[in-house]
Formats: sequence, structure tokens, C-alpha cells
Amino acid sequence: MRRTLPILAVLAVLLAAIAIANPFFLEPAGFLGFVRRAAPLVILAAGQYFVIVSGEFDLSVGSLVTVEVVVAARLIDGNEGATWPVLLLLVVLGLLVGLANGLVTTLLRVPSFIATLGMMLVLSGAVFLWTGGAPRGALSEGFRMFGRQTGWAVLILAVTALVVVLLTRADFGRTLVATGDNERAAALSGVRVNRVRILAFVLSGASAVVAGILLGGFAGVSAQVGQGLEFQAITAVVLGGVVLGGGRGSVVAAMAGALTLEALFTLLNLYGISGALEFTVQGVIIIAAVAAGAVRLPFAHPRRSKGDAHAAS
Amino acid sequence: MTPDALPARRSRRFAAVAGPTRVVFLALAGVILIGWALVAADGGQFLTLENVVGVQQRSAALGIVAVGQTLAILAGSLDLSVAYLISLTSLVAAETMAGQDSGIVAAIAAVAGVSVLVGLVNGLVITKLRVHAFIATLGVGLIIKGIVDHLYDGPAGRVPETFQHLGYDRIGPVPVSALLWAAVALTAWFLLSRTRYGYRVYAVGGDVEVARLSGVRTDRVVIVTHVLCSLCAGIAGLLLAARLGAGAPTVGTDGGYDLESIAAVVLGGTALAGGRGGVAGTVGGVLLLAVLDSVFNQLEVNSFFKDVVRGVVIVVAVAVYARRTGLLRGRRA
Amino acid sequence: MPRPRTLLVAVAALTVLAAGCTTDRPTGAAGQRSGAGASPQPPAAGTGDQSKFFVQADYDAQLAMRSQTPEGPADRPWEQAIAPEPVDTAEHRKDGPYRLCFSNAAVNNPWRQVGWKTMQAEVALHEEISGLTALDAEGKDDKQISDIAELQAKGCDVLIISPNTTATLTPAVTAACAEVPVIVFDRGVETDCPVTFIKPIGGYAFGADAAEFLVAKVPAGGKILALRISPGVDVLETRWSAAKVAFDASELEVVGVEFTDGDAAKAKSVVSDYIQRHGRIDGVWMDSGATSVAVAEAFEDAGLPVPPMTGEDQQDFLRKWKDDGLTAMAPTYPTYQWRTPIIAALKILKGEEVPKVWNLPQPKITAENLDTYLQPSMPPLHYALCGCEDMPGFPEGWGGTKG
Amino acid sequence: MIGIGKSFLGVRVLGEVDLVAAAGEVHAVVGENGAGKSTLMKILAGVHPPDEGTIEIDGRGVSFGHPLDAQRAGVAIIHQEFNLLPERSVAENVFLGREPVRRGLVDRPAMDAATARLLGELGEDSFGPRDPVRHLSVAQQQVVEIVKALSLDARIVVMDEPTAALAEHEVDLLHRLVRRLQGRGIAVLYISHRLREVFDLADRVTVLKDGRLVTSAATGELTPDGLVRLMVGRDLGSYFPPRATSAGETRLRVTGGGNDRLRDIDLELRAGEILGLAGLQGSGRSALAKALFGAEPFTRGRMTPVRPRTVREGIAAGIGLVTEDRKAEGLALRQSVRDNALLVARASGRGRRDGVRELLERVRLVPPRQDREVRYLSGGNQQKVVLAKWLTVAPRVLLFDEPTRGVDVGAKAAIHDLMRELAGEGAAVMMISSELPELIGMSDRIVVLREGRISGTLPAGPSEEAVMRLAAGEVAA
Repeated sequence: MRRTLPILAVLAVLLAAIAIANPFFLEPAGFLGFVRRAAPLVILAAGQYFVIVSGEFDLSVGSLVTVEVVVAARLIDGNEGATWPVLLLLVVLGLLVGLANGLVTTLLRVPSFIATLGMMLVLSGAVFLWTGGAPRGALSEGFRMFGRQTGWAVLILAVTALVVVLLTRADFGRTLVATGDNERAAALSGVRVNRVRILAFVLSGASAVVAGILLGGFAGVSAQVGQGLEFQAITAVVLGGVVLGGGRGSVVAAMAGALTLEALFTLLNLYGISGALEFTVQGVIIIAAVAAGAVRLPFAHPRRSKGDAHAAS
Repeated sequence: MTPDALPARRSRRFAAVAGPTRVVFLALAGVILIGWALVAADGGQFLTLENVVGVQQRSAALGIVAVGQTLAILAGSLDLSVAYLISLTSLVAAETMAGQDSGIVAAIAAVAGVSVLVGLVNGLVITKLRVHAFIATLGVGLIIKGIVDHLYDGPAGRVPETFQHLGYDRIGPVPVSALLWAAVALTAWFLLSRTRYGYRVYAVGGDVEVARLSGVRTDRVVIVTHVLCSLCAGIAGLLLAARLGAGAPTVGTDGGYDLESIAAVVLGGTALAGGRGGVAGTVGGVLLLAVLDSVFNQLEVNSFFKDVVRGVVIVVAVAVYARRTGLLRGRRA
Repeated sequence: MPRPRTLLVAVAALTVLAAGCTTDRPTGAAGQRSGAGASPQPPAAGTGDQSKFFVQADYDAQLAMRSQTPEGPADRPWEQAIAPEPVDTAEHRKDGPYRLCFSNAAVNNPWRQVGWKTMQAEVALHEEISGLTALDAEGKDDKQISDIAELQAKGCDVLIISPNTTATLTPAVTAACAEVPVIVFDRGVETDCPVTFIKPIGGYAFGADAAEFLVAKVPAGGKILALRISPGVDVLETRWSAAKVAFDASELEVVGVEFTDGDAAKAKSVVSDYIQRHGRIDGVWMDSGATSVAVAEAFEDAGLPVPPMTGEDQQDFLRKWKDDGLTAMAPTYPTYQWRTPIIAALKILKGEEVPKVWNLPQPKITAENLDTYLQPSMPPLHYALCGCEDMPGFPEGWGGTKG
Repeated sequence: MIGIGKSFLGVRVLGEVDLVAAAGEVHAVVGENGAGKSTLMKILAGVHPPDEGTIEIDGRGVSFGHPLDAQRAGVAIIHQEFNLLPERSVAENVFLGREPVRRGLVDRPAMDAATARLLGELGEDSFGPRDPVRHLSVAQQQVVEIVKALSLDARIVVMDEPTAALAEHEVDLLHRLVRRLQGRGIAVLYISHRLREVFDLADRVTVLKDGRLVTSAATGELTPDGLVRLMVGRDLGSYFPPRATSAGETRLRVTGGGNDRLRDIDLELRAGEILGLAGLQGSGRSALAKALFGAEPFTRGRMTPVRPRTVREGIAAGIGLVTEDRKAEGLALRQSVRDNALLVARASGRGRRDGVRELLERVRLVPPRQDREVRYLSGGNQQKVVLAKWLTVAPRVLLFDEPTRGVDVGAKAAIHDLMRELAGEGAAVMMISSELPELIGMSDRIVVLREGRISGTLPAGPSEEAVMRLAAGEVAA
């Protein structure tokens, strides 16, 4: 818990500022509305946490969310009956993309920044190739229910958060963090290093599925629904104090980072700094938050593990 | 008694750096051949003068940015603010020139100033505030984006004809912009292979602790590298202003120069972790992407299919390097 | 290398450089920003100051055009023209078959995809067109400039251009004019060298139609929220500037002007924020229909009746308007304008007259004519004004389902 | 160096330490790990500034803000962990940070020539100045480190555990070189745990204990037992726990085992027995350990109870490996003691998760706190955590690869006791150590490897010469 305190403090301050600027925020409807709007980013941040704590990146989640929504609209095409089979297909699709990212990164030994950048291009190209450039078909009410009704959205968020926290406490989570810290030592302790890292990417893919369902449900089909989500997710995780390069950070802090980012956007909107300057403020806040985090850790520059030089005789 | 390695008089001199660079230029030749065959089959000619010039002109801006990005990545860092900086410098250039030839020198100075400033900020945030390069440069990029979108809501300023020559003139088959790119690439190659600064970039990229203990002022190397990287982005901004005739707030992001330049650098065999690779490979990577674009244009291939192919090419190329360096490392005593 | 020899080589290199120097830079004066500066408008509360794209003369002309009856066949609005000033094209006459070229700004949004499909269908109607070579600039000015240069060398009889950005594409278009007859449509350029510039009446009419509807429907003192996609796009800027004039003249209070980047989720969030902040919103003005359904849903999610609002001719908005009985209207920026450049090209190559500025009619969808434009079998993001109902391959070609 | 004091994060590491070294003198600095030896040397090398005390060279007071100042003042340090850039060439590594320049540009030919000259001086001809360091073996990289220090034509050379990774003949070579440095009037500060080297090489010895100066005397005035007692307060005699009397049933047997590094391995590990594995640097001892464990498996031969093809199969068969390099292969440095201790149990999904506290006490971790990050622990404590991580799955076979390298004498004794305890409880133990006295003292049986083959087996307590003859083969003892 010690590591999550700083980000929780920042989040509390921002929420208080919002409450002052907009008293409606204190009523359950107001606060739950905020939580619902933040839900997709929080879930994506949780998925991204697993990838980052294992020392990798996943740039493909944004495109995957767009693919999920566009594919759903095309296949459901308005008929309610198709909702559940398509939802199942979306889950399988998300897991397969995660699996592909994982395999390329671990077996082909391609740095994950490049592997997932490649996947991002492939996904965004493929989906529009298939739909002829524009989203077609329509989402059914049954599908959109999850994203539109606050109750469902908050419930899905709560369940996901619970699952994710349990995962990090379980053997998988601990061995994943250890792998992110020192892959060689983990391997020699019997950790199935590749399997664990692939699973992290699959979880990131799964988080994109859930986020896609929520975003698609909330706003309907659109071609840019996933744009920029990958950078926001990475920013949120880093705001939560998780160190890029792996081996350190808690998933609760990562999710709190996402809430903080969303609170920041809401605050800026309320104070009317929306439009262009919102980006500037976002840029300053990100650097300040991470800089504050880094100052406290004197060993911010982890010495690269000297694996090779010491491969003994 | 024989120590472990065979006492060959001079153990074989493995041109490790040349390895990946050779691969990218082989791939480039392959793509040109395939492209030529496909276009010929489709009834067009591939190697026409317009095409060759088109490829060079289209890849000049990305090439210059990629050279700067190569320096950053070699030093173990990276720069996500280049795209936004290009938009900013194109606007600064066009506004300072305001259509007057007299404004050109002032514009170049202004662009240099802005670029150095942004490079300094990137470098200082990374070294003094100890912020990871990904977040530092992403943050600075967003700051620039906010300022640009706030001040400008469309193309602005005007570039006088004399300066537009930079974007259009040709000397035989070689456009001036390609010469500019070549000059920037050569300078960077010279810096890396002949000057102490260059050696220190490889040292800091290879292992920052080792460099520090050997007396290298690692922070200063990173800061200088980021200034040079931003300068390259500034030059690209000037070039694009010359081609467009004006500055545009979205020219950098439209071209996707941040992720595209990183892809080109890695395509060229430079290790994303730093310490290995070079400018030559990056030039190959940029040309490979440009030729791909040209072939797709010739065949009027749908731009979404192009994204798919480009994504696959990048991943496959890096997988090939990973296997090659993996073999090298595995074979030691 | 001994010193003198390096000097010799340097001099030789310089001479070669000077001799071989040619340029692809487009000749002709880079266009000056046409039209008078924006006339000073008193900045009304809430609507901020007037956009610098606002040109009073164009504004007045477009508003007037709304009431003028267009010439040409009523059932084929893409061939009609309002107050045309014909220009003689005899010099371009040549006999078929014709090779057309098209530099497309982008296919990155539903409106352009419907238009591009319609243009391809139009080409298929005419055997005398041997082929249409099209290059997609993917929304990048720099790429469109080199695309236009490349197309000039492809032996095209006519070059059709849909410019990505007005100012930056002007030099390239000017250069193309010298080589081949050029037709510009959708967005303009700051030069009159193209043979014809095809466009619906324009943004001012779009914005004014929508604003006037709200001024009529919303009682005095009502709170209006204006949603725009993004700053700096001339087509969208003119829409808002016209609406601003109408709102400033009315007693309505514009409580906010927000940018949504055309993203439905962001639009919906902005609307719910305003509902929270102001308690109620009495009318919503939108500069495009992409997020109109999401905006209506924001009110439903907040448990409020959907106030009078404006959208565009996309099927999902029309269907919601019909099913939920909204008080709404939809100005249009008709996609059938993608058919006209092909027709104009053939006219030019046959030497027939074409209007210098081909103003196409710009109908608006109201409660009365909603049913004629609602096509249930068409996909949600399909534009009603595609003028493609009678073309071969309809509706499957446009993503629709039979019957 | 007079009255030096230093503390890290509030922990006092050095207090009033004086160190006087004369030109041309080999001055050994010994003491338990955590006694502050490395810290003292790092202060001299300008890596850390001292909190108290002054440094004087040739009578002049100096202060070093950065390693560069120390280098300029003539101090060169050879670190225990190599400070080399794998991707760069030998010459580029040697002249890192001080590349020779001609007319503003790096003078590569001069750099290569100077490196070649120094390599020649060392009699090293197995690699050249332009080879990338990535292609060099550990021993060769050590030589590059030494060449780097020498190229600084330093007047004070600090060697921190230089022979830890060197083979016997390379140690002699190094000692000949140290003598040559002495001849040039250079003061050599030599840190080592190998007492034999201290007595062979050093003129004076300074002993540190818990950050305090115990004594500084000429080597002649000291005896090995006396020195150990000074260092740790226990005499040499009871150095090793008593050996086993009888061997139990065979836990592991290999016949005809081999892979690309090993040939015709016939080996038996019996319960209750500590088998010592001797051999020169590069003879394949680590390779054998990793083959038995399944990390770099055998490709030929039969092995009972199972021939593990992966690490997981090795662990499932009840085998554990305490690797040679703790930091790189044994521990996740930024995780807590508890997370490291439970790593194997969690990886295999079985093994005890409770009782970590008792486990840490059993391995004599002082203090047995579970939440501290492992990187803040001393070398000895880190090794104990590695041991604990294996004990959670109660292995039947435990392989130790240089278990006490870079570990203080106190911790070394604790680890020896533990190994004997584990053997006593029926585990089969195999130990690799480059320190012959330790290997001979601990092992009930010693197998000697030479170039990947078993060159012979010796009963308990053989003479060092006997082991060396089998290890070195053709060279006369």
C-alpha cells in the first residue's frame, strides 16, 4: 500500500477541487457519472499495468478498442439476437490480439514498443479495409446497455478491479513483477517467463475488450473511439508511480492514476480551459507527477542487470 | 595451458554494427525489385524520373527527423515531441518570413532557437528531473500541441518563393531536400564515428553507469543529444514550410513523424535500448518506407492496406535483427 | 588528399550543381488570401469573437442563393447550378476515350467514403472514360502536393482535386492548371485558375439554416449549446460564423461553444457536463451530424426530454429523429457533389460550357420532408443526399441491404 | 587517507579509518564484507565523497567530486563488476571518456596501437583492440579492465577482488603484472578474500572490521590464523564444519552425459554427501551444474531419476541451483526479501508460503526483516535469501556455484554450516568453488573437470597439488 499513497493524495485533492467547482459532483448521480466516464480508462490502465510492470509497452490497445467497436457494429448490425454471440467473439478477438503481441515480443524477441506499434498499424488498417473505410451497421440496445447505464458500467468496473487486484496478489502477479525486475533470475527460479509475459499482453487485450464494450455502449459506433487511448493508459499507469522498465508498482495505484487523469480532464473542462490549452496543462501535470515520483526514489536509474558480462565459464 | 577462447592470432573481426545495416539495404533492394516487378505487371513504369524524385522528396522530411531520432535512441533515450515540434517550427518559420525574402535568415534563426530550447527542456527534464524519456518527451509534445492549437487555428504565415526552392528544386534527379537530408545524415554519422561526443553517445546508450564511472558527463551527453534531435525536427519543419508555402498546425502529427521516425530507426537496425546501430541503417529504413509508399501509390493500393503492410514490415525486420544479434550473443565462449 | 586537388574537385562539383538545376516549384504567384478582411462584428456574450474566416460578401451571397431557384433538371440536383456564370471550354475539346485523374484529400471519415463510392459509380456510368487514376493523400498536405505533381505526369485529360487544406494546396493547384484542365470541388483554393470550382451553396447557408431553426423553435432567453468538430477547417468555420451572426441577433443565450473532435464519447460527456452545470439546455446547434445521436442520448441518459437540435443527413440521426419524434432539422452538405466533377470533366472535354463557380443546391431536411430522406435499409452513417439511389449496385455498393 | 568517515541512509559504514600506502608498495586491504573495504576504495576513486576525513596524495590534500577528478589525480580503480560496454570494441572501452584526439577528431589508430601495446605487455594475444567486448569470455573481459586501469598510467591502482573470476594461471599472470607495477613505483591497493594471495603478494595489510580500522601491519608480522582472527574473531582451524562420515543412497546419477560444452560425464550425487567440483576457469563447472539443473540441459547420456530438459523439470525433480552471479541470476533486486524468498514456491505453484520468518532465521539472515528490498542487503545476506528461496520447495539435490564469492568470512561460515546441515538432513549437495582451501575443507569427495571432461575423482581432504594436477592436466605440478 505504501506505494499507492502519493497518487491517492493527488486524486483526493483533484476530486475535492471538482466538488468545489461543481457541487452536483457530491451527489451520487454526479460522482457515479464521473466514475462511469472514467471506467474505460481505468480498465485500460489496469491492463497496461501488467504489461508495463513486466518491462514492456502495449501501443495497440487504442486501435484494438476501435476494432472492437467497429466489428461489433458491423456484425450485430442492429439485431438484438446477435448481441451475445458477438460479445463472445469480441472477447476471443481481444485475447487473440493480446496473444499475438505476446508471442511476437517473447518468441521473436521483438521489443514490445515495435511489436505493438506494428500491431496498431495492422489493426487500424485491417478494420477499415474490411468495412471499406467507414464503420457500418449498428450496435444493439443489448450491447449498448453496458456502456450507457451507469449501474452496469460501475459494476463492470468494480468486478474488473477486483479480478485485477486478486491477480496481482496471486502467484501470477508476483512472478510477473519479479520477471519485470530480473527476467534471468526469475527463469532460473522456475518461472515460465515467456508464458507469464504473454499472459500480461493477453490481459491487456482483454482490458481493451471491456473498455471497447463500455465506450461503444456509451457513445455508439465511431471511427476514432480508440484514438490516443494507448498513450493515455500509459500516462495513467506512470502517474500511479509504476516505473517504466518494469519490476515496481501496484495495480491499485495504476487505476488511481487513471481516475486522476480523468479528474484532471473534468476539472479543466469545468474551469473552461477546454480546447487547446487542455493539452498543455496535461503535459505539465504528467511531467510534474512523474518527476515528483522519481525524486523520492534515489535509485531511479536502475543499473542494467549485467546478465551477459557475467555468463560464467 | 590454453585459456578458454581459441588463441587465434586475431579473433575474427565481426562487423557487428555493419550486420543490421546490411540487412536493411538488402531489404530495400528487395522491395525495389518487387515493386518494379509489380508496377511493370500493372502496366506502369516504376523507375520514372518523377517517381525517383517523388520518393526522395517524400522521404526527406522523415529522413531528417529520423537522423535526430537515431541520436536520441542511440543514447538510450527517445523523442516523442518531434511531430509537434515540426508543426511549431513550420509555423514559426512561415510567420517570421511573412512572405519577405529578408525574413528568411531571421526565420532560420528563430527555428533554431525554438528547436534548441525544446531540446534543452527535453534533456533537462530527463536528466535533472529524472523522468523517463517516454513521459518527458510526450509531456513536452503535449505542451507544444496545446500552445500551437491555441495560437493557430489553421495554416498561417507565408513562405516567399525564393525559400520554396528548398522544397522543390532539383539538381538532375536529386532534389535539394534530399541533399539537405544527406548533409544532416553525414554530419550525424561524422559526429558519431569521429568525435568524442559520438563515442560518448554510444557509451551512455550502452550503459549509463559505466559511462558515468569512466568520467563521462552523462547528463550533458543526453542534453546535447536531445538538442540535436530537436534541431533535426526544426530543419524538417523548415523543409515542410518550404513545400507547403506556409506553416500548418497539423503538418507534424498528420505525417505521424514521432512513431514513423522511431519505426524507421529500428527498421535500420539500431537497438531500441541504445548503444548499438547507426545513422546509415536509419537512412535505409526511411528509404524502405518511402519506396513502399511509392509502390502502393503506383498500384493505387487502398491506404488502409498500406498500414497493414507497413505494420508487418516493421515487426518482421526487427524480428530478423533480434534473431541475428541473438545468434551472435549466444555463440560466445 | 593534397590541398589543390580538393579545391579543383569542389569547383567542378559546384558547376555541375549550377548547370543541372531545375525546379518543380509551382510557378505563378502564391495566392493572396482572397476577399476583404473580416468585417468587425461586435463579439456577443458567449459566442466569442468572430472567426477570421468570416467574409461578409460571401455570407450575403450564400444566404441569398438559398432562395434562388437552381437551373437544370430538378430530379438531378448534382447537375443543377445556382446563378451560373458559364465559361467557354472549347479549347479543352478532345475526343474520347478520356483518362481522368483525381487527387483525393482523404477517405478518413464516413462522409468522404460515401462520396468516393458515389464518384466511382458515376465513372462506371460513362464508357467514354477509359479510367480514373486516384491517389489518396491520407489527410496530409505534403503528400497531396507530391500526389498532384505525380498525377501531372500520368497523361491525364482532366485533373479533379479535392484539396486537404485551402492555403497550403494553392501553389500545387496553380502549377497543375498550367499542365492540365483542373476541376476543384468540396474545399476551395485561393486561385481562380481551375476551369470550375464545384461546391454546394456553402457553410454560411448550412450554419444559418440551423441557427434560424433554433431561433424560431427556442423561446427567448433559452440556453443554446454549440458543438463544433475542430478549429481551422474553413468549411466548418464558415458554418459557425454564420450561426454566430444569427444567434447574436436573437435573444437566445449561447452558454457554450465546445470542440468535440467528432468523437461521440467526448460530445456526450461535454453535453452531460453542461446539463449538470446549467441545469437545463434548451437547444443544441451542431456544425456537423457525426455526433448528433450521441448528443440526443446524453439528454435521455440524464432523464431529460431532447430539446430542439440540429444534425445532418446521416441515417442514424434521421432514424432517431423519426422514432423519438424529436423537434429537429438537418442542414446538408450534399455528398452528391462527388458526381458533379465527373459530369463537369466530360462537359469540358466535349467543349460544352460549365459554370465558373458551380453552386449546387443545398436542401435542408425538415420534419415535413424527413420521410423522403429516411432510408431504413441503409447503414447508420450513410448520408441521405448521396444522389446514388438510381445508380447501379445500389444499395449493396453503399453498405445497404435489399428491401 | 586520514580519519575517513561515511554513512549511507543513516547507516554508519566507515568511522575514523586511516590508510597509508607508500609508492611501489602492494598494500592489501582485508576484512569481512560490509566491513567497508569497497566503500573506502570508492571514496578514494571519487565515486562517493567522504563525510569526514581527508585524502592526501604525495602530501597534497585532494578532494574528488567525480571519478574524473580521481583519474586525473592518478587513481585508477578496477571494479569487482566489470564496467565495460559489450557493444563497443576493446580499444573503445579502454579509452572510454578519454579518447585521444588529433585535430579535434578521435585518433582511432593511436587508440588501437596503445591498447595493443598494453595487451602485449600483459602477454594477452587471444583478442585484439578492435574486437567487440561482447565476444570476450569473463577472463578476457577482466584483462580489458586491467588494461583500462593501466592505460591511465595511474600512480595508485586499486584492485577490488580482481582474481575472483580468474583461472590459476591467469592469477599468476596478474601477480607478475602487479610486481611490474610495483617496480614502476605505483602503490597497489589489493582487496581480496584469498588470504594466500595476501601473503604471497602484499607488503603491508590493513584489516577493517565493521567500518573500523583494526590494524595495519607488515605482512611478515602476521600469520594466516592471526589475520583471520583479526578479521572475524575466529581462528582458521574451525574454518569448516566437520565432514560427513557415511553417504546415503544415490539421489542423482549421470552416465555418459554430454552437450556442446561437456563430454562423457559419469557422476553420482549421494544423500548426505557434499561433492566438491574443481577445475580451471572455463573447464565447464558452471555448465555441468546448469546441465544437471536443466538450465543448459544434457543432449546425450542417461540421467536418473530424470534428465531435466528445462529448469521447471529440474525443480520438479527436486533439484535446486544457487547460481554463481547472485545479482544477475539469483535475485530480483527491487523486490522484497519475502517476494524473493517465495519466488520458487510461487513459480512452481507448490511449496510452503507460510513460515517465511522461520526460514529466514534458519538461513541466519540478520535481521530477518521480510519487507526490505533485497538490493539494500549485504552480499552475504543476499546469498542467504537465495538459499532460502530454494528451501521453500525442500529440494533433494542442491547445487552451489561459487556460493561464497564476494561474501564476508562470517557469512561464509554460516553458509558452510547450512550446507553441512542440509546434507545431514539427507540432501545431496554439490559445491563449485575456485578457492581450493574451501573446496578441500568442505567436500566429502572431489570431482575434477578439465575442458568439459572428468579428469579424476579424489577422496576427502586431498592436497591442493593433487587437485591442481588433475585440473591442469599436462603441466607438471
